[in-house]
Amino acid sequence: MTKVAALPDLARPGGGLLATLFRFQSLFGLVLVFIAAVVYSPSKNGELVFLDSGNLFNVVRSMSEIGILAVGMTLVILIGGIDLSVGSVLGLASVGVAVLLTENDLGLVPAVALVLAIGLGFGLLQGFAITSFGIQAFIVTLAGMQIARGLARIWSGGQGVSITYGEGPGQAPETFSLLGERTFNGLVPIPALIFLVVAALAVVLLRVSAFSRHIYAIGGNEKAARLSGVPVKRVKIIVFGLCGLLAALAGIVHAGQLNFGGPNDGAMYELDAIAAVVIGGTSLMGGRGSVVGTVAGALLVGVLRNILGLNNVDSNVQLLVIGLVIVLAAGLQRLRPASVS
Amino acid sequence: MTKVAALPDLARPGGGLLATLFRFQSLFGLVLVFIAAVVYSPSKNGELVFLDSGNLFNVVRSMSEIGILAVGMTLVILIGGIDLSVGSVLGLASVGVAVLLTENDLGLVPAVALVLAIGLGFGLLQGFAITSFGIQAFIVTLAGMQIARGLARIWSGGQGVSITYGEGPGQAPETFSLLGERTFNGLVPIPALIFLVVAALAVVLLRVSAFSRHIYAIGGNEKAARLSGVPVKRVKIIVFGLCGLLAALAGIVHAGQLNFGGPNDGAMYELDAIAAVVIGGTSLMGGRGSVVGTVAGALLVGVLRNILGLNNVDSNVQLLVIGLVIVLAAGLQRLRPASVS
Amino acid sequence: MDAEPRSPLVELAGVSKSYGGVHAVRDVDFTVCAGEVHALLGENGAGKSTLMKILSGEVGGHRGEIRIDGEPVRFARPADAQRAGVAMIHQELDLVPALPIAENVFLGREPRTRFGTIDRRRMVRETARLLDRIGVALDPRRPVEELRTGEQQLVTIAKALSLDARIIVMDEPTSALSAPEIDRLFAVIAELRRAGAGVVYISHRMDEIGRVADRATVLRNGEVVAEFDARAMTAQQASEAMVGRPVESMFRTGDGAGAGEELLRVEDLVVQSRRPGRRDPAGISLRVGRGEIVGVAGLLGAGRTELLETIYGVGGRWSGRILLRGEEIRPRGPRGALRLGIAFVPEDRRVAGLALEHSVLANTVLSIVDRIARAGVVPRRRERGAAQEMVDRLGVKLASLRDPAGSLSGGNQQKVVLGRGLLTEPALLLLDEPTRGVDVGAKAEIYRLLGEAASRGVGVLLASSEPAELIGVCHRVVVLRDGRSVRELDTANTTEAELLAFSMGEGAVEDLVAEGTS
Amino acid sequence: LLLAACGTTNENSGSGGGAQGAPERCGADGQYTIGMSQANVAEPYRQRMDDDIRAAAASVPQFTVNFADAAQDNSKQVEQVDNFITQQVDLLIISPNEATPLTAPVKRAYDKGIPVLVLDRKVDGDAYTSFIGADNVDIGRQAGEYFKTTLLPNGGKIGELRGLAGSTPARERHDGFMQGIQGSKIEIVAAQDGDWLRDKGQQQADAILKANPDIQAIYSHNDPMGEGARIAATNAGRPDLPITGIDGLPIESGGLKAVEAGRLSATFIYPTGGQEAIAAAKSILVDCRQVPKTQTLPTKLVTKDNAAATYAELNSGS
Ligand SMILES: Nc1ncnc2c1ncn2[C@@H]1O[C@H](COP(=O)(O)OP(=O)(O)OP(=O)(O)O)[C@@H](O)[C@H]1O
Ligand SMILES: Nc1ncnc2c1ncn2[C@@H]1O[C@H](COP(=O)(O)OP(=O)(O)OP(=O)(O)O)[C@@H](O)[C@H]1O
Ligand SMILES: [Mg+2]
Ligand SMILES: [Mg+2]
Repeated sequence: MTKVAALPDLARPGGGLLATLFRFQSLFGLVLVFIAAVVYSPSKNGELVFLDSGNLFNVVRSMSEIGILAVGMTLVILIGGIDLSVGSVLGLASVGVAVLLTENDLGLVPAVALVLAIGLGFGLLQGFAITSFGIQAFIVTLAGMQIARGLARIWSGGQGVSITYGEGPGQAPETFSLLGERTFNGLVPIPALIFLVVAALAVVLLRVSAFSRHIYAIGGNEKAARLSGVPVKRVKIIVFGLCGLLAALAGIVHAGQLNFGGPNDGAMYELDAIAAVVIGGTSLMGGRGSVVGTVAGALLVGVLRNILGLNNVDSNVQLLVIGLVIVLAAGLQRLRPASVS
Repeated sequence: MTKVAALPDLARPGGGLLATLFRFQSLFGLVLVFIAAVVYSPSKNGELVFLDSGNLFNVVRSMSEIGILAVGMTLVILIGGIDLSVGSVLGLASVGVAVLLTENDLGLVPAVALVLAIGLGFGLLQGFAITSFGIQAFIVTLAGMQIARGLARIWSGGQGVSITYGEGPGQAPETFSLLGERTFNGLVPIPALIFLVVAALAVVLLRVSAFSRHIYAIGGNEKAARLSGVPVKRVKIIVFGLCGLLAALAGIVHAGQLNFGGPNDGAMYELDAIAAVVIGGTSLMGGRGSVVGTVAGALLVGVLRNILGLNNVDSNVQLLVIGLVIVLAAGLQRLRPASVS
Repeated sequence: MDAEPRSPLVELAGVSKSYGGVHAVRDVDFTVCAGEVHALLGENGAGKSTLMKILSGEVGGHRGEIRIDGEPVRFARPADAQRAGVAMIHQELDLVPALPIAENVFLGREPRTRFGTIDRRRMVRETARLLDRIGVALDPRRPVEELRTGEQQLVTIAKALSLDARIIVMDEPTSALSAPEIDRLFAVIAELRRAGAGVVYISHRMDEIGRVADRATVLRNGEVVAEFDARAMTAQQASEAMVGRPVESMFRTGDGAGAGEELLRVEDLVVQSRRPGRRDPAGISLRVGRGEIVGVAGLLGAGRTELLETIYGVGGRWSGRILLRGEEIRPRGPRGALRLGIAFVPEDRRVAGLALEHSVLANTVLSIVDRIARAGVVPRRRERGAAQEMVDRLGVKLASLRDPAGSLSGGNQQKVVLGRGLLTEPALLLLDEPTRGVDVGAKAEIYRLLGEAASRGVGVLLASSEPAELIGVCHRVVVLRDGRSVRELDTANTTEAELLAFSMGEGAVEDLVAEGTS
Repeated sequence: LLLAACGTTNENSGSGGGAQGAPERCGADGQYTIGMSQANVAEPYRQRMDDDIRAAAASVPQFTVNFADAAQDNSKQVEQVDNFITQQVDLLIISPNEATPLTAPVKRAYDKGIPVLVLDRKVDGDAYTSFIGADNVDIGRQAGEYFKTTLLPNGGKIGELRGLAGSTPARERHDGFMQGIQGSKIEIVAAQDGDWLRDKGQQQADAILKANPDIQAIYSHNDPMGEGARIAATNAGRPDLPITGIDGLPIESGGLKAVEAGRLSATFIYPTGGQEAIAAAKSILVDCRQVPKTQTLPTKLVTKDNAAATYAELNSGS
């Protein structure tokens, strides 16, 4: 007991090194995959291509959109929900910001704010439908996925919207193109930075806020939460709102990276995001999980894709490998010392 | 009370007509959508196009693959699981049967049997991974979805496999092309027939078998079911196996209708199948639902798509309408007299 | 005790509530005064919980008036009631499994730091204080899911206390507790009463009522049928009011012939505990004969549940020998156990016993559907017949076999789980707290059924926290302490006090002996 | 009144005979409903095809065009053709998702006397009125020749960004390219599937460039993936890496603009055939004339020199 008390945040009673390790199994998995990537990295001029800092940041950048989605998805899954609409909302937001910046000639701040508000609103609306009519999140957001996609296509007129930069009418402010750039000596891609900042905020939110306790409680035992005076409906609606907001943010990042608003973009991203969350050790039943795990889960998938790509592995074989690794990662999670069944 | 007892299978205590109606809310929804379809049907030569018998059977045919998938999905969802791999398995099976019949010149029976066995095996394997390693079904089948897709592409050599009929080498037996035909005076499409037979079998299975009692019990309270002597693992594995088997059957039907094995076919079908199940009133939490509801749910979506198509509604608007109707249908389901919370 | 009951704190006037056609509560008047413990009695399904859920804002849509301090109130949600000073300890332990004890206790009312973040340290400190007050040594940071039922019950009590409420409703707070914890709880209740709080106390343990309550109100079918001075009331009176007819002796009336040939023998069974810090026990040895009812006594966490689970093949790792009819067995899961003729009624019926949304029918026949099936097809008539017969035999109160199990009262739910076990026609019946939350009438009914089963040659192993039950029902009682069998007692010449003393430890026995001789 | 619709081309000797695929009515004073079944409007190229048809049809007052989208689903497209048959459209235009699966329903329509114009991807057999489309193998070959003669006359290592695995154009554009570079010293050292998508193209190009920093050009199966590759190349410090695409859509976000802006070195027009389809429909329905069985549309190499002019030209018509 006393020993346990000395390690309040890492170990659980009954734990020890092994438990700690499994508690953060996705980090562990990430390390494993990372090591494998180093081992199998092709080398150029005697240097491991994988470990090249440019490449490492590419990995983070390539997962930044999925990562941002996955952070929001973590919250939703923690309350025992799911959000299938995030991919489509990403597409909608990318179209939105592109259209607003170019065709409507809005300034950067109003355009971004408006698009974020749309994402937030879309999420809140979904949350409202879920809580007020008691419809399952899977269904509401499945419908939301179609609706957001339809809206994106209607808004864009079907074709993608190119973003060109400049001062003239129909041109977006140069600042927006920063999303495609790198900072700190051209090393760190801005989207990667945004992802990490979002993740860090979420980690802090989930550690210190009362709101986070309510999130975990709802996922763990909704009835108990309600009886304890947790405003269950409100928390749920807000969580779906946050998820929509983050999806919109991801869409903005997407548009900024590609200089393009794609109405059909983001398809299947929801599944990647969910995979990252689950690999990260968050239970789909709600009530257990962490953003740290999610970030590790997203990076794990990113590293995996990267190393397979670097080795020029056939895309079909890539599908197989990634599928198997997802199962392994999830299986690893189950190896942790048996808890009460 | 006595009245309730007289309607043991239809009504719940406290119910009556209203409860019965809501118990079969998807049938009710189907009737509503059907009436709407009649009202909004365009007419040709003074006849309602929608009610044309050819058109009605088209609706059933067009939903037959989704319907077959949805029947298997109903079982999986009843045990509280989910199977995201069915669409890919459909694609894999369609490729499989096409390759076996043409390139490998297998006979009809061995080819079909082998493909069904592959589907069954794939499902069993997923069920095994889920039960033995305790990984969530969502994750295992998400991986399964990727793996089956990869296998389909590898097996097909990277592109669709056309099926031509005849006696020669590389040609499939004519019988297989029956899947694209209609019977009973050229009225009833064979795939529709297969779908309805599969559904009928499933309805009977879920009504009378001890196995079905186990399925419902697992979905209702897995721990209680285990303690009551239900062979939980075995039932689960079999259910996933059946779902894979039905996905393979749907793939065979798919290939037969199109004379084509498409490695990319079936994408997103899993979501359509899940939507049909949920619209049909089966709870994603498991333990509650019926195949009758699922069939009605599938037909509801089919009718909706058909009438939107007949009215030449813009495809983007179709997305919106179908999304909203899914939510409405699911919402309707919640209006039923409150049950135990 | 000190003051006389003072002014009414809470008044319920003409409160009614019905579910569909069922009148759960009908025109009830009920008052609680400051500094008073008011017991609420009644059979399972009498409406006790419903009435109190109305008071605590959990159940709405009722008729009638609630007044607090004379002011009419209407609570839309539990939080409103809490703000008005009403706290409720629920019969079903509504806790969040993954969260630590401290966070469960303060859920919805988390203390904040200056920065608006949650003040974990304070939460842990105050929880520790609360737990200490009710006399449990639990680390407030441990997740609730690691706790056993009894410990969880203590946590819900701590949670209710943390509200500093003026009106505390305790809905069967002791159903999973054993004597020392109950004593502790009663001390806390006494404290509360002294501090001027009003307590509503619901229990099916008649012996507790006289010890703790001032007044007792009896509900039957949702209506108030009697009110007693709790101290003057006899268990017999209360039982009769509850049931509505004279009740004969509670306990088994069978001849008590006792052991036939040996059915079960357990030798040096050591279950590897999943909890650290518990010393490895020397092991459990016991035997059960055909037609014998053997009790398993022990305090919270003594290992009773573990023992039964191990025999049923669902426990953890273990060593030792288990022999059934003289042959060594290694039970592997419920199916194997059932095949051997072992049936098990688990401790927590909501988590491990029932699919609450499913019909009573489905729940009752679950263990035998594959047995009665022909070629995989369940004959409906047979299925219904079996369920109906069992429901009739156990006197389960319901409108139809199609009722969802969750709509039954707690006691009736328990009977359904028991019925499922009995339907398998077991040779050995393992019962873990089978009368937890079961009313006196139904208890008597269950005891009679156990007696009947025993007289048919079934061996029964009954784990219970109620000394009266163990003494009254069993032929012999095995006392467990820290995972060891420390004593075997013949109930014919053992008192409840002795049983308790052995459960608590050697020191306690000596005290008792000393008391007895002095 | 009825015209035989087959046997009019040099490539396919007509065999249908009878009234198959011939319109039941024609003439300038009628009103005609045309059904347009699109494989997947989520692809910019196909969206543009619909738009071209819409624009061209706007100038034919007798025409109403109904659009349907199969969202890349063979079954759904079959269903749509059936719907159009049920609606008894006067003419069917179809851009099939895959050839074989759509062969039967197209034949059903054709046998019912509905003229069928097949765009972009030919169905099997000859139960259709006319095929209008470009040749993906030929485009791939021209791209290959452009690499061989212009971009890398001395040979070199290149990367390839492929379309969706398992799709016909991805294979044809690859096969054609291999024919085009035959005999040169050009070597494809890395090939990845970009699924026709811009973001996927960027990701795959990232990896290709990391693993093979020495590649001298990228051949992309379409323009959007090429655009993605450009971003990757810029990030990798290779802003001048030659990248070619295919499609050359004359829209704001299309390949022509990308070539004009220098993001793509070249692209190859893959004409949608939308205008030509409406012209053919007009011949059949309004003018009661026959149309050739096959109309192969020419491709065109677009480089910085002619990008702007081509853009203007393609957007001037109707
Ligand atoms: N949510 C509900 N839906 C339908 N009926 C209900 C519901 N809750 C309670 N009932 C019914 O109301 C009646 C009173 O139940 P209640 O739980 O109040 O009994 P109780 O006196 O607390 O019994 P126990 O001693 O078993 O806990 C019972 O007949 C029960 O079936
Ligand atoms: N899954 C578990 N996690 C943590 N501790 C456990 C677990 N299972 C058993 N224990 C511990 O093992 C001991 C024996 O528990 P068991 O439940 O068998 O006792 P019991 O006599 O039935 O008590 P109770 O009154 O709580 O039912 C206790 O200390 C208990 O806390
Ligand atoms: Mg109660
Ligand atoms: Mg116990």
